[in-house]
Amino acid sequence: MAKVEIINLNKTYSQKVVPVNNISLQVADGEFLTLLGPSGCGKSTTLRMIAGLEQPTRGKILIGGRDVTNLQPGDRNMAMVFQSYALYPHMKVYDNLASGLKLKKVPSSEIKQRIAECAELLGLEALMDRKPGQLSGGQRQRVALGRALVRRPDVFLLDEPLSNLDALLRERVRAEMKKIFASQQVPVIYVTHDQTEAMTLSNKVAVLNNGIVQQLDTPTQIYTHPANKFVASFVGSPQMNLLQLQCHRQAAVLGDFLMHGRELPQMPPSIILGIRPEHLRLARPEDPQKIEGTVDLVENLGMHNLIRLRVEGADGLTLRVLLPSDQAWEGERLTLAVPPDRIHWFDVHTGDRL
Amino acid sequence: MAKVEIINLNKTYSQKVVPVNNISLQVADGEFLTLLGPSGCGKSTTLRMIAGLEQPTRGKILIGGRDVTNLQPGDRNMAMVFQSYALYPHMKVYDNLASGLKLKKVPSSEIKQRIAECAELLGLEALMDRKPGQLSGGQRQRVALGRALVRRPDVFLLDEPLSNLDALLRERVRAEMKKIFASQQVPVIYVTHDQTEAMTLSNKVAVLNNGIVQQLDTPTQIYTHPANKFVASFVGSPQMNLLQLQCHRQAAVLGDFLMHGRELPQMPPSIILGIRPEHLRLARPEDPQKIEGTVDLVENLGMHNLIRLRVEGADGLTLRVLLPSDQAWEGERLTLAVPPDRIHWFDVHTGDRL
Amino acid sequence: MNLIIKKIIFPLGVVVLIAFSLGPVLWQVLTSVKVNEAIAAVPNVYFPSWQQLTLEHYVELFTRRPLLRYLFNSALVSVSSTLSCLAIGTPAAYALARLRIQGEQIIMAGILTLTLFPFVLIFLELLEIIQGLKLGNSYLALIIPYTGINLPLTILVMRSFFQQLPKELEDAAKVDGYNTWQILTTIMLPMTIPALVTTGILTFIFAWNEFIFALTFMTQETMKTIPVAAAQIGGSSVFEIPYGPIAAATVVGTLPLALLVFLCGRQIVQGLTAGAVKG
Amino acid sequence: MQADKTHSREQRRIPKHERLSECSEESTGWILVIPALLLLLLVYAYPILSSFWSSLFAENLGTQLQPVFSGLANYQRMMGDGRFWQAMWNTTIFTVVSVLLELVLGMIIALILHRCPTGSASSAPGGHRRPFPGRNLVRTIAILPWALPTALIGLAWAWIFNDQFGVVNDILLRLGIIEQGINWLGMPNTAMMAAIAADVWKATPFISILLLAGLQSIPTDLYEAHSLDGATPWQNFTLITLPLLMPQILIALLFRFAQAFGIFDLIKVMTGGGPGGATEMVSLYIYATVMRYLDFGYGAALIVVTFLLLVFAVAIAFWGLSKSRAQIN
Amino acid sequence: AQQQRTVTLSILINALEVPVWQEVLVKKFETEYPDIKINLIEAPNDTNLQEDLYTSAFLLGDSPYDLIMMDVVWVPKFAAAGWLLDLTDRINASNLSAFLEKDVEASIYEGKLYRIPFQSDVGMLYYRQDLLAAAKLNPPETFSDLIDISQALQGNGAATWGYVWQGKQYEGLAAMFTEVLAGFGGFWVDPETLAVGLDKPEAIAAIKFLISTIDRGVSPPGVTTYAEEETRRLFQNGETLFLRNWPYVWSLANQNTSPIAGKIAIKPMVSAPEKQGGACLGGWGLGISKTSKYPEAAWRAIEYFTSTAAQRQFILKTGDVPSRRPLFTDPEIVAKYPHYPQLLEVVENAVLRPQIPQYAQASDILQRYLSGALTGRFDPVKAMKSAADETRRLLGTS
Ligand SMILES: Nc1ncnc2c1ncn2[C@@H]1O[C@H](COP(=O)(O)OP(=O)(O)OP(=O)(O)O)[C@@H](O)[C@H]1O
Ligand SMILES: Nc1ncnc2c1ncn2[C@@H]1O[C@H](COP(=O)(O)OP(=O)(O)OP(=O)(O)O)[C@@H](O)[C@H]1O
Ligand SMILES: [Mg+2]
Ligand SMILES: [Mg+2]
Repeated sequence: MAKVEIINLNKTYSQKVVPVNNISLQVADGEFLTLLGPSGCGKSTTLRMIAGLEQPTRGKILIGGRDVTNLQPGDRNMAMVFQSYALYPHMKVYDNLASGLKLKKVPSSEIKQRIAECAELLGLEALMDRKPGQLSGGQRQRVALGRALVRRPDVFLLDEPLSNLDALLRERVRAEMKKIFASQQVPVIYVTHDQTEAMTLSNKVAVLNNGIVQQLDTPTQIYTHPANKFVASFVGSPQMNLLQLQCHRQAAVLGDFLMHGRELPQMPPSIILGIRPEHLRLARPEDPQKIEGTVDLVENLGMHNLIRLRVEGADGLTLRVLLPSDQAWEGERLTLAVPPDRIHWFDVHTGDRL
Repeated sequence: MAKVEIINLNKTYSQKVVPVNNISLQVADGEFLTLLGPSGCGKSTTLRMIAGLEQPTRGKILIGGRDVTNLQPGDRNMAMVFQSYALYPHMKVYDNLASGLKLKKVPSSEIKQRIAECAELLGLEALMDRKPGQLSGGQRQRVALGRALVRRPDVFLLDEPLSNLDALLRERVRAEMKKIFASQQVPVIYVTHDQTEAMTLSNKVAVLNNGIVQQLDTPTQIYTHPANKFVASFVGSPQMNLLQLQCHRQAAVLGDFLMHGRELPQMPPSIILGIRPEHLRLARPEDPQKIEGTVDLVENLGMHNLIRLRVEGADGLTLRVLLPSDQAWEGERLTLAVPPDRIHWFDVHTGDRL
Repeated sequence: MNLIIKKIIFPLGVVVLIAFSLGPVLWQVLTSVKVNEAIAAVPNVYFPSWQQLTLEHYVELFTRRPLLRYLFNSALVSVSSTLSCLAIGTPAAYALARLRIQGEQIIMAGILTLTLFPFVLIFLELLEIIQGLKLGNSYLALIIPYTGINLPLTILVMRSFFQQLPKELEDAAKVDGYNTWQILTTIMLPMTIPALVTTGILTFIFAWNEFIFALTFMTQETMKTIPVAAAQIGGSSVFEIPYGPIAAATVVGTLPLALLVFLCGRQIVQGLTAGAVKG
Repeated sequence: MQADKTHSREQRRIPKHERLSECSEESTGWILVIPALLLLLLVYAYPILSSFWSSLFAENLGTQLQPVFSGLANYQRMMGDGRFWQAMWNTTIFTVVSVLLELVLGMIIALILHRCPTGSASSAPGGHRRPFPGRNLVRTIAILPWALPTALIGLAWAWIFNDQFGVVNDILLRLGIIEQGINWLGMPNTAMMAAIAADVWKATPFISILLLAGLQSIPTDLYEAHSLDGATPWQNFTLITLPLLMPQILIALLFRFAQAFGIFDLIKVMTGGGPGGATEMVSLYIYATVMRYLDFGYGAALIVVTFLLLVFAVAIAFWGLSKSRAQIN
Repeated sequence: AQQQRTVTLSILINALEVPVWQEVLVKKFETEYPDIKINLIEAPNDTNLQEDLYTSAFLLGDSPYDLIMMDVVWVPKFAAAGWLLDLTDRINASNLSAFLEKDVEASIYEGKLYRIPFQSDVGMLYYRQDLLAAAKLNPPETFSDLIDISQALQGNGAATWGYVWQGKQYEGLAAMFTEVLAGFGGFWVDPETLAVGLDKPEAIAAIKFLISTIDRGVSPPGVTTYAEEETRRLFQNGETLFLRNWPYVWSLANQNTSPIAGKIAIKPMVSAPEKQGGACLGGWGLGISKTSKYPEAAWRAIEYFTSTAAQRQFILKTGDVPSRRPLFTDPEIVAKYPHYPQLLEVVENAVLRPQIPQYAQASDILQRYLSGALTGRFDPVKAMKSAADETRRLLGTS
């Protein structure tokens, strides 16, 4: 019913500043789309155009098939969490949460009840009588989120709603949001920098860069089949190893080792090889493809250690590898397995996946 | 030289609202202290008191041995990143970055150079002539961070400086910050919700709750030896499994299984058992202590799957387990190893580590 | 340095400020309770003896004329013109600050130009309008011109404050479904209360004290306002300027204003937008 | 600014039918603006236009108060009217000096009323931010001069500056600063000084209360950030307060400029324009021309010229205002 | 009488005098003429403001006032503007001759009568009889007498100041100057020929005399800022020998709280030797607005208010100066105000300010230059020359 369609959306501030460049997207009812991309790539701008707060320079926005490009924000019945919160500073937390509902003439008993639920979820019960100025940063963000969640809009737009919350709370809120969205079956467009969030919450992820959609796909697809070098490097933490290598026949030359991956119809003279740190592991005897090297640097990430490996014969080329943290790796010499099915090939010039 | 000492610091807004309650801390030169804690626990308030922006209700602040409790902020020579950025709206990005240096009468050639370096690090080069109102959320945060980094203060205070940046940039900035702080050898106090950040950057972590320091220790210590149930549950993502169990002799009863951990002088009638999801793994034959259960829910976290396991005979008790994502776990029956040295015991009443 | 400011310069400033503002006022108050001989005595009487003190000027003020009526008239005219000025000017200011209106520049230029026109010079023509509309001797005869004269100030001041508010708040309100009018009244205005009160105070004071229009447009005794009534206070002769009674009238006429400022002054506070937006 | 401009140009390029939302925003805008515009037209436009029209006629006692077309004769006469130009000069001096003094004083007073020029660390030991006791009372007192009726306070000032009975002379004599009473209002220069003093006293609160409201709207965290950077109170003032307060400063200046240029009651009561016309202001002269000499045509010409000269000043002010607007946002 | 509609006449009266009017004049009039009601509207104290009120009322056509209470100097302007009803035919010569001649003359513009004098007013010289007597001096007759006596008594400490007069830039300055000018035998504007005498030697002498009073310390420098009240105050405080002022001073100075009660006397203004001292005529009279709906009733009211009986009552109450000559010697009045016969002498010698419609402007010109010359802003000779030129330009005679 309220499917959101964006067709060739463009926003131009000036010739040089084009934060949104010909973006087309679709989000169906009950679908959860995450916008992922580096800071300043146009995520907020896209959201603001969908909400009607910014007039697109070109392009159309349809909701449930209806062209809303020229509709007032208030007539679009969307709920939005602003990146900057935009709380009403003169209203108490309760009134901030209630404002949208009051306007929609929701009966006050229902308002009370919805707010109580939402406050409980966000841990805001004790703060109902405070004004935003008397809240901590994270509390403000929760109010901003709550203001959107209490509504039953046709579309949810969430601009980094959890960035200032602690991991625990974030996890809980994430789970609850998932439930809420599932029950309301409306399109959700979500902006985040947190990839776990992007991966766990969404049905679809759009990776943006410079105002252009780089890839629009399911989270798994994006993780396993990044459409280009940018997506490959951007998604996944720690970052994917991306090495520009010379080719030899059907393999790429990494130091003393030949790397075989998915077979390509035609191997170019040089190629970019990608492999995620977590897909490299200590070699077992049966592994078909291995490399050797010495540990250069170890970083403790808690559960794992991130290890920089200087590959044998590769003249300074290093690989990041994720290994269990129950062992001291410093200075060791390791043999690692490089599963061929985990290798990604990218074009040297276009960066596209091969 | 510029060691920061906080002695019994207290801030009371009203009888009920005591965001900072008797906090004592020390941060030596070159030391990096992270304040970690749930939203609203008093981190920003502590930072603001150290900066002199908020007058403590009680307690003292010493810098390099000198009592600065009543000193004006400007006389403390600290640099701070505000959680709310506090950019000067009427100044261009360049002037925002330069303002602190100009005030300190740094020669303008040096200002230019320092800003150029910092802008490069933060990717702000193209934005120098914009006013803050024309920046995206993450860009604003970078300016706020840059404003602190270009200074050479006696103390750095950073209040969630990276919360609105994407993973890639955050990683890079984190690495650069580490270098900068290492080279300047001054105390750094850092507030973050990102545990990876807390773990990778800091020498010391203070976990706060309700304005009280719960534990002050090295990151590893905090992860491996949480001082109480709160710290255990708060640090580490996904959250540690915390189960209140009956005791039988020297073991706790979890469903059909007896759990042995570190020996305690005296086992109470009931106890809280804690074990991190990442420390549970598929049992190998040689494992001394195992449990069995059925998979109840699977959540894909990218590299891993987070699995909820219904423990055999434990009547609804579940354990969260982190397992590789290369397998479909749905509905399976698993046997897991519970390494005794990974088990934490906590007192049922006080929550303290036993 | 800062401590010096806090401990010395600031209190000193307050004292000087009070002396500066209050000095001549106190002199007026003193004059209003001195007997005529003491008023014109050389050397000046700063600390009058008991014999030199009197309340006769006040008594005279209240007994000889329907002073309360004048106060009522002044209050009615000032309140209505202030309210209508704010009611008309604030929406216009908001529209000029935030809504895209074609020719906004021209309107602003026009308003700025009008601002500069000394209103004393237009009162004959205004009188013509008032007569044409048959408004003479009705409260509207003053309310309309006062409202009009104060509009430019209201519009400019409110506009400048609206422009300083974070735009995201309006965005949030729009998404919540507020219409433009609701945004103005429930979101923007509460945040600009200091500006609103300030303009209100300035407008009110202007209307309360305006003389020429009030003198000309209101000829009936029952319609006169305080300043006009004060101008009618006579001494013992046509030539005598009755300093005592005039001082008394000044005090009585200013007291309600002082009270108003005192009560509304609380609203001129800081940090109404605190916590609204991040960044 | 640069981006802003192109931005709005982009908006214009959108085809008509696609600008629906903008249109409705515009129409709401007009609905909000129109009542104010109508009232302004009623109160200002008719008188001003009628002045332009009348200035082309001779209409005075010589013509039995009937308008007789005279072209630009009134303007010609004005060129040689020494009294008018003298008044213009007086008014300019008066305006410039008093407005500048008022601005400086008003700013200082506003800062005092605002309590803490640095904005930061204003908390008293052991507590939260606390306004200093009686701050509301001080504010009321500070605004009191503006609240006193001009006509009456003009008398009071004339009395205060009286050479025999005046307080000023009395105090100066007692302090031994002067040996003989100064005839303040009796000498051209001192009369102007007295008039300026009275006006400054009277009108400074207008500026200070406007600036106070402006000061209150500056977010405190800017001062916090700045003083952390090591800014002195003075640097706080020049680098944060002044730029952010610019719109209010310009507005206050503009209105005080206009008010001072149109000063009437105070001068009329205090000096009557004397001595020897040394304090005669344009509005006094025009008022006399119209109301007492019944020289309507000529009076209208004077109004028109004064008005045009003022508009010239507005052009500059508007330019400044639009610049300051670009600074914020 | 019941069938007749009652008419209401509005009249603007100085707020100060409204109670007296109500009590002495209106009540009796209304009983005598039950079909006419008088609506007294309070006017502000300041004469200028009253003039402005009339002006704006007339300019808009329907004047809200039926009866117009006019200062002498307004008559030509109001008449020229066509705001007043011609009263010439309503009163015969003999009735008119009972009024002071100068007052009547001042009520005529271009041969037509526009106002009936209600009360007169005239400038005069007050002096301290006691001090002069103590020094065995006669009251001054000439300007130089005035200065000599002053300096003598100032010298022996009997008085701080010799002579105070109104030197502020306002109408009173013009009135006062008219007297000095007359004393030197000069004139301001001749109403017949419109000749201007301000740059004639007599006028120069007059201004130089005034300047000399300040220069020689006879008058305080502050006189250049004084109006009537300031000068009266200085005189009444007992510090001053001579005062130029209007009749109202008499009763105030003779109040029992006054330090100079019973110690003063009046005489016409001094003059140059062989010249006649002049006194400037002020005073008020009643006219009828041209737009009045009830001119007949208004005339009846004027007749009543200016009648001998009504005036007597009014004068006895207020101590104002009558406009009818016989009242100066009326026994009842003289019993209360013994100096009135003396006053008559002053009044008979009164000089008029120019009876020209542009009087207001002419007066402003004179005031400005006089004030400028007195305060040293202009050279006196040049100032008077400029004043004369400007006046001529104003009158179209240059
Ligand atoms: N002005 C105030 N009045 C009352 N309570 C306040 C005020 N300011 C802050 N608080 C409360 O003090 C507590 C601590 O706030 P603080 O900003 O230090 O939290 P924080 O640890 O920084 O949280 P976050 O991670 O959300 O930023 C919060 O519970 C907040 O609600
Ligand atoms: N008013 C403006 N004028 C010019 N450029 C602007 C303006 N507002 C935003 N931009 C630019 O548009 C680009 C996109 O901004 P947007 O806010 O959409 O980024 P974002 O993807 O939300 O980034 P972030 O993750 O940092 O919030 C940015 O590069 C920003 O600098
Ligand atoms: Mg954004
Ligand atoms: Mg915080």
